[in-house]
Amino acid sequence: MTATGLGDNPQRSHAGDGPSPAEALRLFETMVLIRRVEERLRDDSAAGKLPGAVHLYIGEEAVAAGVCAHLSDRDYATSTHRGHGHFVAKGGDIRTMMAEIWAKREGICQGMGGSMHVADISKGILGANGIVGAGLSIATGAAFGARLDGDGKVSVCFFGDGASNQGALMETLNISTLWQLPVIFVCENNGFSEFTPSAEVTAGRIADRARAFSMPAAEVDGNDATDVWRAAGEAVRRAREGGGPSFIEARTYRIQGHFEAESFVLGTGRYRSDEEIAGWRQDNDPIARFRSRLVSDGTASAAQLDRIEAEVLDRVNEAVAYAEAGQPADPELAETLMFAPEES
Amino acid sequence: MTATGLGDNPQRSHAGDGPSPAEALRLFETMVLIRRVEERLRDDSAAGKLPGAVHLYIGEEAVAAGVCAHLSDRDYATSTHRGHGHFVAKGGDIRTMMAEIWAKREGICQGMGGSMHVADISKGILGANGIVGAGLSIATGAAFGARLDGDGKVSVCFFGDGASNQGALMETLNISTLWQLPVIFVCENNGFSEFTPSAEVTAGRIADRARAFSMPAAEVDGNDATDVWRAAGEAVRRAREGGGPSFIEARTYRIQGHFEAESFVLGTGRYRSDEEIAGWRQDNDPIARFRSRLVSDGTASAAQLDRIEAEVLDRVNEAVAYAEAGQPADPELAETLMFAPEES
Amino acid sequence: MARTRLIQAIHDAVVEEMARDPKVIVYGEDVELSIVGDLRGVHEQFGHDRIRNTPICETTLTGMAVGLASAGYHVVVQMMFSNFLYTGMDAIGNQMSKLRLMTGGQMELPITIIATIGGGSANAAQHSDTSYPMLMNLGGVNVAVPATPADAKGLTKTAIRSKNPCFLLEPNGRGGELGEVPDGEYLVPFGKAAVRREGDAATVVAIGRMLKPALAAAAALDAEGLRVEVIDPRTLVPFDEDCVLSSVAKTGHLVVVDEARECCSAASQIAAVVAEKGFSLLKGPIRRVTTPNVAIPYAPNAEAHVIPGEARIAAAVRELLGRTENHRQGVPA
Amino acid sequence: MARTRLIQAIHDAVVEEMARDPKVIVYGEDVELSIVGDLRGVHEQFGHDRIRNTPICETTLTGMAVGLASAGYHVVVQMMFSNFLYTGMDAIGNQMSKLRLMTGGQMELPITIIATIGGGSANAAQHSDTSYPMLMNLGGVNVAVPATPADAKGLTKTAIRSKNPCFLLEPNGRGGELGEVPDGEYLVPFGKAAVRREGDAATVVAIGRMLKPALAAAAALDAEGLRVEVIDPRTLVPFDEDCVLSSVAKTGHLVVVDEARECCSAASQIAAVVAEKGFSLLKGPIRRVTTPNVAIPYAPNAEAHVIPGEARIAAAVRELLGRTENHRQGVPA
Ligand SMILES: Cc1ncc(C[n+]2csc(CCOP(=O)(O)OP(=O)(O)O)c2C)c(N)n1
Ligand SMILES: Cc1ncc(C[n+]2csc(CCOP(=O)(O)OP(=O)(O)O)c2C)c(N)n1
Ligand SMILES: [Mg+2]
Ligand SMILES: [Mg+2]
Repeated sequence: MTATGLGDNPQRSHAGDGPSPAEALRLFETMVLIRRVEERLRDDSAAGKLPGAVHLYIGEEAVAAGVCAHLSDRDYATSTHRGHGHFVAKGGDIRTMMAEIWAKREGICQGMGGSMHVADISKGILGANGIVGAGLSIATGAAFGARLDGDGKVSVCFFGDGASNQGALMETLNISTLWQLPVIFVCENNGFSEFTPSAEVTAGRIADRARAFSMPAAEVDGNDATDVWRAAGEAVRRAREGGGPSFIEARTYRIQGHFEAESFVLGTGRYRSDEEIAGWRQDNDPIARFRSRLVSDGTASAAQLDRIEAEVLDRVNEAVAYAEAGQPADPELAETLMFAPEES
Repeated sequence: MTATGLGDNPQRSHAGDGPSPAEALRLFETMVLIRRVEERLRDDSAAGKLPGAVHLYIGEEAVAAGVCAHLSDRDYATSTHRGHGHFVAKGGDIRTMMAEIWAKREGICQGMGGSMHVADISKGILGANGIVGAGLSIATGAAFGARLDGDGKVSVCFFGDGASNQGALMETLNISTLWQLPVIFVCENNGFSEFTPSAEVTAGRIADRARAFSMPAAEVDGNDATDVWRAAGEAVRRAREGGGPSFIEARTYRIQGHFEAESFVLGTGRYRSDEEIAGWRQDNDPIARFRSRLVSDGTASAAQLDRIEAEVLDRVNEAVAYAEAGQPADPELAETLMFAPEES
Repeated sequence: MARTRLIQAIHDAVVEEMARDPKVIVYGEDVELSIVGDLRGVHEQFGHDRIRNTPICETTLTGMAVGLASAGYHVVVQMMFSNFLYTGMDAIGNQMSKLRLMTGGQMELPITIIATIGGGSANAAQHSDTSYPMLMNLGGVNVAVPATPADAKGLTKTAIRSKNPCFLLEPNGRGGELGEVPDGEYLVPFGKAAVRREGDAATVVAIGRMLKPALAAAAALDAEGLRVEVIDPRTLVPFDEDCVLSSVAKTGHLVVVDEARECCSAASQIAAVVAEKGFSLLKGPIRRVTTPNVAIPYAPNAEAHVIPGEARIAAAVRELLGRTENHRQGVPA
Repeated sequence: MARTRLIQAIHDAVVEEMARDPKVIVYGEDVELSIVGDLRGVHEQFGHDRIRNTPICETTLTGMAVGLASAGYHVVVQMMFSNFLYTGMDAIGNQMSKLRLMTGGQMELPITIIATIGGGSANAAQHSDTSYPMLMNLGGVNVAVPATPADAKGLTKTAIRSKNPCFLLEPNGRGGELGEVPDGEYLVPFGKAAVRREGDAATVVAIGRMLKPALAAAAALDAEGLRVEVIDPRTLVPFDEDCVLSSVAKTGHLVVVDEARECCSAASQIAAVVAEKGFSLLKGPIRRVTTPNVAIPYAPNAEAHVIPGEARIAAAVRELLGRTENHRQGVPA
């Protein structure tokens, strides 16, 4: 874990129960679904089939999956430029997501947003966002709405270690504490902001920033799906019960480059070693770890899990076929879609 | 201290020596000078003689005086909308400051800035500032310059409890820690942001925000000049020696309204009781407290201190006379002064 | 009809809309007692869930509005001085003006942001900007600039009922001015200018705080035999091009008065629209009377020098029509 | 002369200025390896005190520049995409553009901010803005918009030697384009436009990324017998009014091509200046070819539709000169 620059072992957030077998299988399926989506996007991007940049979530799947397992469509989530995983885990449709990234009319945003901005408001997915840190205040605002509604909804903000240096973090920690808003701050500490190692630009322990507001803050192994699941479960429960905001720092690692054009852009530039990446890939893959635990503790057989993986791959292939067959975006849409039609 | 919303007694920052007798007398003089300046501005504002709004520092003098006692003209300081005290304590000339507030050509900013923007770059006074929290990054940038110069200069940022909720605070705590910048963050917690009590808008202990970065942070009685002086001395020494940034939260109380038009603006609106103000004025006046300590510990006689007070009052009267006799600002100056002339 | 102060008109509009729609939520720094004064006392009627003081953190205030609006509320944010829009600019420039398109029309963002614009009170450069050009260029937000209490009320109500981000920019220092406000439900539509004075010699478009000196200039010019038509656009986005173009069709001359700095001002925008769509109507150059490209100085004499006033407006019209000041003196007042 | 990429030209300018003046300090997010690529490797030459990766905190990056400049340094901040200027807008709008006047001329603020502008790369709305109108309206900052590698170098060097805040806005997606850059010390003055192509039928002012399609349109129109003059303003603040006005004196027609959104765009500003100072020179309306008032869409076809390109520019010129497309087909290519 040295690459995260945080050194010591994350403390366990909670000793409570893990997911039930059914929940565990859903968690596994979600992680695999994200992985297959991202691998396909990686390949299609390399093949030049996607118009814009894609920022992939490979290796970080346990975070989105473990947190969103506790959410329903009524709950809100804000995401980042690296947002496919959150979209998928929060229940977004991978066909319309793929169509969006392919810039098609059938895209969830009609091709107007693209990879960095997949959103499905009907599912509470308030959007991937191209502005680092922007989700913090949006999630807090949605949490304010949830509190006003008073019906136990919660709002989750996913953001990176890099984003945690935006002052918006402190501002939203402050206001959500004061107003006891049902918001869960999930910092995905994947070791890097673009090509800069976290330790170079992030002082102290990120979770301490929340503790300064006496906000409950857990530091978890973000590659351990169960660990994330537990910490998130506790935070979501607290928020639903009116107990206010919580903070989770999930320590993980970005396996892919910052974005898929990275090696082209970087040329000979280097900011981490191939061994470091290989180490994480081999020893700390969140899906492999979870899979072997499921098998070893008897939750599922290898064959069962293979079947899930195969099904998931079919769904991804189908989604890509759907996207590929879609219509090009309406080029004139922007001129009519900027403003919502007013009543009367 | 209930009005600050922070409840418990501030902890003493350091048990080291207090100021020498000569230093103590200068401290006293500075505080009295600020008080007389502010009282005169209060009266001239009430009499309708000043064009713009004035935000007064009465009751908070020990903070500026105690901190700036450790600074020389080479050091930098940024200030707030409530900036006369910092200007005076940092060695600014009260004649040109008064002329500025009177909108005169002789003003330190030629009448272009006014009360909220008094600045004297030659004295390292980088300016009072009308944007709450803006000084945080400016002071940090100046500290970066000081570190590059490598000659032991420091930079002080004065800001309010209200400003401590601007995200810029966390951003500058982070970067100054990472880069070990010689900056001292001085939070003047005077209990209010405009008409809002601090506790309503400020969660947790403000100094804890710095502690989250392992930054040395002291909470001092801001109405005890010696206490402030000690904590600032330690912080300035650390910064000069390359020990990086420090944080001081000075708890004090704003005796005057947010600005001098407050009672006109507020009408019947109330956000604190007259008794609360009277209590602070009577029992906790930083000047009265310091004065009686000077007399009781034999540093000075009452007559000596009276003489200082009388001299100071003369200087203030003289400064106002200077301002009043000044020329109106050049109305066309703005059109020529926006850009510095380029070389060649 | 009742004579009402401008800030009271905004207050009444907000109170009426809060009463009409429980989804209207108001917040801002110190908004309960409120230095600006437009929302004073509203919290006593509606309580802290509906209107609330916030910490000082403009970045979050504008950003939260996006989230709260996404959650189905109509958000009213009082930002005090429009200079603080710079501080909260991220969510304005990158989020609320863009997200509806970016989500393919999924998001509705009923957000009303209230702030004051303009100088004239010796508040100096950091409290005196007229910042609508920056907002107008974003493409995704409406901008209203009421100049009278009636419009302040009617435009505020329209903004709060809108499904889109709207900026309601109050004229700084004019909050106490009185004007007739129609009784009962009163809405002013966006995109409809008001002809404040009719005339045929020249068209003067005067924005927000500039209406008052423009009307004074028109009165002075009237005494010289020049009848100018004074148009108050009331909203800059959407903008009533037809009203201005048909006035220019009548007068052949256009002066645009704008307190914003000259470069990329609303005045420049309006001039460009007329130079493009109304060129054949013009008998002479389009004159803009604006604040020069400077920070607003503190000293009242310097401030008065840079902010357009009656004299500069009248001079621009005279110059356009080939009249000299001497000429003026020849006319009995 | 050497054929050089645009980002390399900026790189060379920064390196030369850093070598010349030890007070030049560079910082920015991820600036050492640098996604934009213009400053890649500079840290190897100058070390971490002179060029340094910062945390992601635009508010502080622009604000620190004010403090560091006050401490006697020339600060170069690389902000990547100009959309992030919104995030760091407070110190731009409230501090660096105002403090020199506000301190009565005491402060000198030698700050150069580098960012990319414009779309065309399917980066979608939050990475494609052309945000100079907002900067131009501030009144206190210079704005340079190099369109060629030579200008990129020469304007960057001038910016870094300036005593005032300067924005150096690189054309997004054009960093790899090659052009001749004069050897040795090469500075391009601010406020001097370049006539990129001479002609007498119409004046086309094309800003930044728009130069390329404007030149392509000019070539196409040439084949139809229309010689248009293409002007590259190079800096928008200061702006070379004389160059444009004397061209319009020759051609009588003006088209302004601007990738910024139409409302309060640089195009509107230039149109307003000419409608005011060059009205008598005009034989017809001033046409602006701009991005409509929309957020930039992601889909490349939709993006191409809203961003001005060769076809729209050529059509605007033809329309202005009363030529039809049919007319064009009559002309042998
Ligand atoms: C306001 C803003 N500043 C800078 C960027 C450029 N940028 C995009 S992603 C990124 C790094 C983000 O790091 P982190 O938050 O850790 O997320 P990660 O990419 O590691 O998932 C940066 C600097 C941006 N998109 N928005
Ligand atoms: C960015 C910004 N937001 C809001 C304001 C309006 N305002 C001026 S002073 C003030 C309260 C500041 O409180 P604090 O920082 O505690 O300083 P104090 O007045 O108590 O000295 C506010 C909200 C401002 N000037 N700038
Ligand atoms: Mg990261
Ligand atoms: Mg305070």
